[in-house]
Amino acid sequence: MNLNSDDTPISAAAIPADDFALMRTENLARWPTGADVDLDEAVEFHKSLPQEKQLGWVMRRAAEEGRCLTQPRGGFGTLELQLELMRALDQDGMADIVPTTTDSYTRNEQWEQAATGIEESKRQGRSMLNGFPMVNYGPKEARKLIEAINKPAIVLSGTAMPRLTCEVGFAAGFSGYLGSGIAYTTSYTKDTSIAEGIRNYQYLDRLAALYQEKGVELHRRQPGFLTGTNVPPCIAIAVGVLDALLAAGQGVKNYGLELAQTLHLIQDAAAIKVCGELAQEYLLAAGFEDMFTPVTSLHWMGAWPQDDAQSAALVSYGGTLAAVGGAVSVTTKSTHEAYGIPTPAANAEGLRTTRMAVYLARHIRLDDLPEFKAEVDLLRRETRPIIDKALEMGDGDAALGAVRALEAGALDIPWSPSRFVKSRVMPARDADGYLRIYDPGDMVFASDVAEIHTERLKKRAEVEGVAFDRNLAVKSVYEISEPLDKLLPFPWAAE
Amino acid sequence: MNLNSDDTPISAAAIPADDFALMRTENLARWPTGADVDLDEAVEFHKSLPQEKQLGWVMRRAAEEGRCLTQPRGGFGTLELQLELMRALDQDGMADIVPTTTDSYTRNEQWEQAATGIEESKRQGRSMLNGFPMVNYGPKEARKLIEAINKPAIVLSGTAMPRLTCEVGFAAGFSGYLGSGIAYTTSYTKDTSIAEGIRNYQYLDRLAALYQEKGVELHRRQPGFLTGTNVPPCIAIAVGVLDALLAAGQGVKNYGLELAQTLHLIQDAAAIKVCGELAQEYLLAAGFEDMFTPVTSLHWMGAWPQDDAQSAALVSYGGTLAAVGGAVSVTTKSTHEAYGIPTPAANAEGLRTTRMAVYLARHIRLDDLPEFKAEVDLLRRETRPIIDKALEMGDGDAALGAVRALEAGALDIPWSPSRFVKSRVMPARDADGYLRIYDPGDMVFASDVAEIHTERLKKRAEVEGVAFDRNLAVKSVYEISEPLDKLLPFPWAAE
Amino acid sequence: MSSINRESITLVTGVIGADTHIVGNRILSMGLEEAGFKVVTLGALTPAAEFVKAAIETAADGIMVSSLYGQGELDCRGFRDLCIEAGLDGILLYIGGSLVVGKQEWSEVEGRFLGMGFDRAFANATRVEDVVEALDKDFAARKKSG
Amino acid sequence: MSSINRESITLVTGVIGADTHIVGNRILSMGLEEAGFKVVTLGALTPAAEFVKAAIETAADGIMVSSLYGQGELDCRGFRDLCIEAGLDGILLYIGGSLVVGKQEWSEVEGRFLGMGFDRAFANATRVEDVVEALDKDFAARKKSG
Ligand code: B12
Ligand code: B12
Repeated sequence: MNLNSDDTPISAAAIPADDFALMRTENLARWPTGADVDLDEAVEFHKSLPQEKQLGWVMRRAAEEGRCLTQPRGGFGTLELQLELMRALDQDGMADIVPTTTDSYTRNEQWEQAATGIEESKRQGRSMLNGFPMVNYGPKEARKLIEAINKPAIVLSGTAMPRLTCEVGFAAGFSGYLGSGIAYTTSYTKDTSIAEGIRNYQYLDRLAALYQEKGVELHRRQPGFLTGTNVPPCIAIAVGVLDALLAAGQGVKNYGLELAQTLHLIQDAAAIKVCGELAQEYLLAAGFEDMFTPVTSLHWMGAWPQDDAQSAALVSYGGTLAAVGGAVSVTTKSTHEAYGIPTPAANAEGLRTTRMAVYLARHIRLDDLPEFKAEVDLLRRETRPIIDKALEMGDGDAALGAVRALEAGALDIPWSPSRFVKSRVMPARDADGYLRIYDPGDMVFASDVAEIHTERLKKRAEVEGVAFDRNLAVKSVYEISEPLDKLLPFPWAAE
Repeated sequence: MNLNSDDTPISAAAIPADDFALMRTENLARWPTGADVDLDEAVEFHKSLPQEKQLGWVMRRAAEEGRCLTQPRGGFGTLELQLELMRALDQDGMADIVPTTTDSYTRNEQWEQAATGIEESKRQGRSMLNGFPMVNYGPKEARKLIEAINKPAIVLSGTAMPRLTCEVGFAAGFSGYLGSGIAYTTSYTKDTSIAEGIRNYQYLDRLAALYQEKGVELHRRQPGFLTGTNVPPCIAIAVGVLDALLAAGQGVKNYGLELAQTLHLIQDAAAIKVCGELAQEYLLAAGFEDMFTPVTSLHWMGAWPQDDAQSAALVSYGGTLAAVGGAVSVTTKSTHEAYGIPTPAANAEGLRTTRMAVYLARHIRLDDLPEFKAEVDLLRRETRPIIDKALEMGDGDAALGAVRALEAGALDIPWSPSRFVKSRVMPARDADGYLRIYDPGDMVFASDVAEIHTERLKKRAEVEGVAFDRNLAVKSVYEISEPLDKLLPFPWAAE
Repeated sequence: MSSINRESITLVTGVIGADTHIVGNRILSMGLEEAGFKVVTLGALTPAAEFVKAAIETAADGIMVSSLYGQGELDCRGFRDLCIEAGLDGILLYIGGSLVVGKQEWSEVEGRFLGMGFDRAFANATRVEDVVEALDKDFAARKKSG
Repeated sequence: MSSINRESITLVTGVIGADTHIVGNRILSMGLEEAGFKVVTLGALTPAAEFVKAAIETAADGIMVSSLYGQGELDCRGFRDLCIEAGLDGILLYIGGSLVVGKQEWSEVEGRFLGMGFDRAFANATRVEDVVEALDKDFAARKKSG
């Protein structure tokens, strides 16, 4: 893979067609099922699908009609189990978008081990893998998944190495693909350089653009949740915009942006609005005039409570937040989240609870609320400088800028496992339930903006009678997972 | 019971002490356990309870501290089952207020039949009554319920005939009592005259005032849900204010007002605000300067969906609505609502889901939202004329006014079983999810106000492409109970 | 369906016992009337005996009993016997609503009420269209057999 | 507790296998440091062999293994043997996190990991205080016995 080793200087420019053809040949040769990828046949297949099974079309229609679609996560280790799961999510869960999550071996391109996992799963009659080994099954087998459902399907594969999986997924007929160079590399890897992660996703984006050139509009999506742990909206949006610029650079036209919920009704609505706005602002400024960037809201990505009843409120509120915020889709969890991968039934229930919550709140908008407007304003003032700084550090190139900004900590991700991220920034929840930044690390905020964060968090420390220190951040990691008698005890209990 | 027969002219004036003493003697003689009611002993018992087990104190503190307390409903047919239930609600459900719902025989003063129900329940080992037969057990046995829990307890008894049950309940140590003359008579009876119902609750209020005179502040509460079926906030509030005036007339100082949720975030918040406001406005105007009137929000009181997952969203959203609206407490339901009386476990889960939802939304207020302000304004303009008209028809007397206004239909209740209520008013949900009035019957609204209702509902008919007729009201009764594939189908399903 | 004349059929509706849940019963009554049946509405809180009395007075062809509050099982015991005693031998008896206390298996609940002599029992998500369909079927069958 | 000197104790922390869940492990590391222990942090995605290597290099007294992603059961097999082979015979081994795939009975899960040679296993709601308490107890016991 000499065309994209760490020696090649990184840039946001499109991979030239010839180079890409070469890269594809090399890539597809890495595992036998690569030989089954036939781009032209796949293009025909995608074109033969009814529109409502094409996620690119579905996302555009949802945005036009003001819908909030539902989508779960889900993957099991064998085709049979995965078929059953996807049918359950489609029918019992009424998912508007049906997922296939890949297993961790596939994510790490350990296909030999995935093969063992399939065998073990078949032998034991239960899934021994935490997802579907897409590459091992190859495009022909995986296409059965597409044929089994009446909705569009998306590949979910948290990895910095999506190259072969995306070839197989698209060839199978998946019309959506989640993942991006900056977000996934900073949250799923330790030793992978940001540049390498970006390159891998440039491959994926370039492939999506190739389908686009051939008349198939696939939906690409950026996983805004990053480490899932109290990521302040300004950081999530900044990364989302940079990842979007990278995808645009490869020719992608239909690019979703995800945002993990902070669980604050106003902050989440503000984040959804500003995310869509700034994505368009920076894309336009970079000359990308026709990129469609719908925003998806994600159910709470931090630690969940052990109590199913408590978790039900998080599931339901997750629908409320997405609907009120005007997200085009919501990605759901279940009451089993604290324990482990949900059963198909629990997963479907999470979808239905969310769907009902969306129904109930579908008319509510906060746009004219002064507190909302203030938060929107603050968020814009937080986010633009982060993006501007990164672009500046990259001499206008988003890829180079992202690498350098992360290295310097000018762009930082809380709780990241990556060696290439400073991860000094420390978020915490303030007294009004907003996610704020306790310690910006090396990120630079305007002094009045920084002042707001500090003041709000000091207020919390004061209200709770605790020290204004790092423990605020640690407590905020635990908070939502705490049992109710700690969160909201009977206020006047006898001693 | 000559002192309070239908011949006595009805009035909102306080029952004179002597008359009341006589009435009490007659009343207590109606069933053997009446002899066990010892007011002075009961007063001492209430005084001996820690403050946090006295609902009058707890409601005041909650209002001061801006809390939203949780309270379920619940009653089983034997003391043993009821003890177990209340402990579960207190401990597993973390209820801040623990209920005892009475059974329907008790509500109808059919104590012989209740006795059979107890026997049958014991024999079958499951509750054959839909609540706890408070009068049959009497104050001594019922006190065991108070001793079993660490929270204040409230009697819930949907009836127009609370006289003996309230004597027993207060004597047992219950510090809260739900029910009122107008609300319950119009929603729970067919042949009971409004005057008779009012008189019965004047007895109850007078009894509460007697405790107050002796230094025990009990919490009385008005059941604002009425028929529970799409009651527009203006009607619920008008009845609440009239009932509050009646209670104030007897000397009650601590009087809660309930409001059933419309399930519209903005309309419910507006209703909670206007309810508290108008109650104080009319009480002050009538010279009652120190009545405490906290507002309680009730989980959806209309028909529930059959699907537990869908119901979970109603439970959770019910907590959200109460918290955002600033209610002092929320009365909860469970995912079993469509099926029947919930098990203690399901009831406790409903409480916990609600509590978590309250926690998540505790910081959100909509007061500055223009749409909220407009709804508050509209609601005031709807409600004041209803109350003014009733008071006018009663020559300034709330009791007389209520009777006459209901008779004339100037005050009307949708879906009422009562012969004494016109029940011609027909509410329906508009295109934005607000509960509006399709047919006002004989109620008179200002023409601009009426115009708004009609216009909004016409808009819905237009949007849905259906006729602007009574079916809008019928559909609105079913709506929330409909399965999801009807409420929110995948929008672009294949034909 | 074509074979029966709904206008010639009188149905008595009401909510049995101490039950105030009138909403579903009223919607049912409205719907049956709209479908063309003659409907005699007794409303909420109707004792069993009143159903029978009204049925005799109006020469009714069927009685539509609603019960929602969970105590219907007690209220409905002996209902068929009351009808027979009053000479209403062949009268069609339907029951619908939330028939028992709590969440129970529907097939069992249904069996219990059929055992009490009801011709059909309906769970609480029942829509009026389905009731009309069942009535048409049952009256058509009676016409043939009778 | 008073009998042990936390500053003299070195603990190696890390997340085993292909697991990126670093949050709990980092909070744990921060908390152990604050409590006074010497902590060597290996971070996420750490192969079993690296734990052992680091423990040798730093003459560690204990290894604190985190596993969240459900495949810990596979990753941890033979961990104690690796330690013994490397001459770390008596080293204290703790494991914590979401140790298995899905919702399983904790006592069974715990048994499985103790069976693999871990001295203690901790479920995912564990707070740092409780870990510190257990460490103090275990090291105090070792001091006495050793
Ligand atoms: C609204 C409501 C009320 C209102 C009733 C207002 C009124 N006057 O009508 C109020 C708030 C006053 C109320 C009071 C009570 N309620 Co209530 N109520 C409900 C609720 C939420 C909806 C009922 C409703 O209106 N549904 C909408 C209509 C359109 O549907 P429907 O009634 O089922 O009718 C349809 C079908 O069933 C069918 N149908 C009905 N009757 C018949 C008859 C025939 C022959 C046929 C063929 C079909 C048929 O057609 C109808 C139209 O489609 C239900 C729970 C639920 N379902 O969500 C509880 C529920 C029925 N109530 C219940 C209880 C216990 C009570 C109380 C005892 C509560 C209390 N503890 O205070 C009191 C009863 C007092 C009394 N003496 O009756 C329980 C019954 C428990 C059980 N069966 O195990 C329920 C199930 C709630 C619960 N889970 O606890 N209630
Ligand atoms: C945040 C999170 C993520 C973040 C992680 C960010 C990061 N880099 O750290 C992101 C979004 C990236 C992520 C990814 C994935 N996740 Co994840 N994630 C979570 C989540 C929601 C919270 C975990 C957390 O941070 N908790 C908070 C910390 C403070 O608690 P903790 O980790 O439990 O640690 C405490 C204790 O356990 C204890 N402890 C921890 N380690 C040790 C060690 C010792 C020795 C001791 C004594 C104590 C101890 O002390 C800590 C501090 O109190 C959990 C579910 C949940 N719990 O709610 C799922 C969860 C752990 N994830 C899961 C899965 C499956 C994955 C993915 C495979 C998902 C996917 N399908 O894409 C990937 C994993 C990729 C990989 N290769 O690892 C599953 C695991 C399934 C299982 N065990 O059956 C869970 C349970 C969710 C679920 N229900 O499916 N995840």
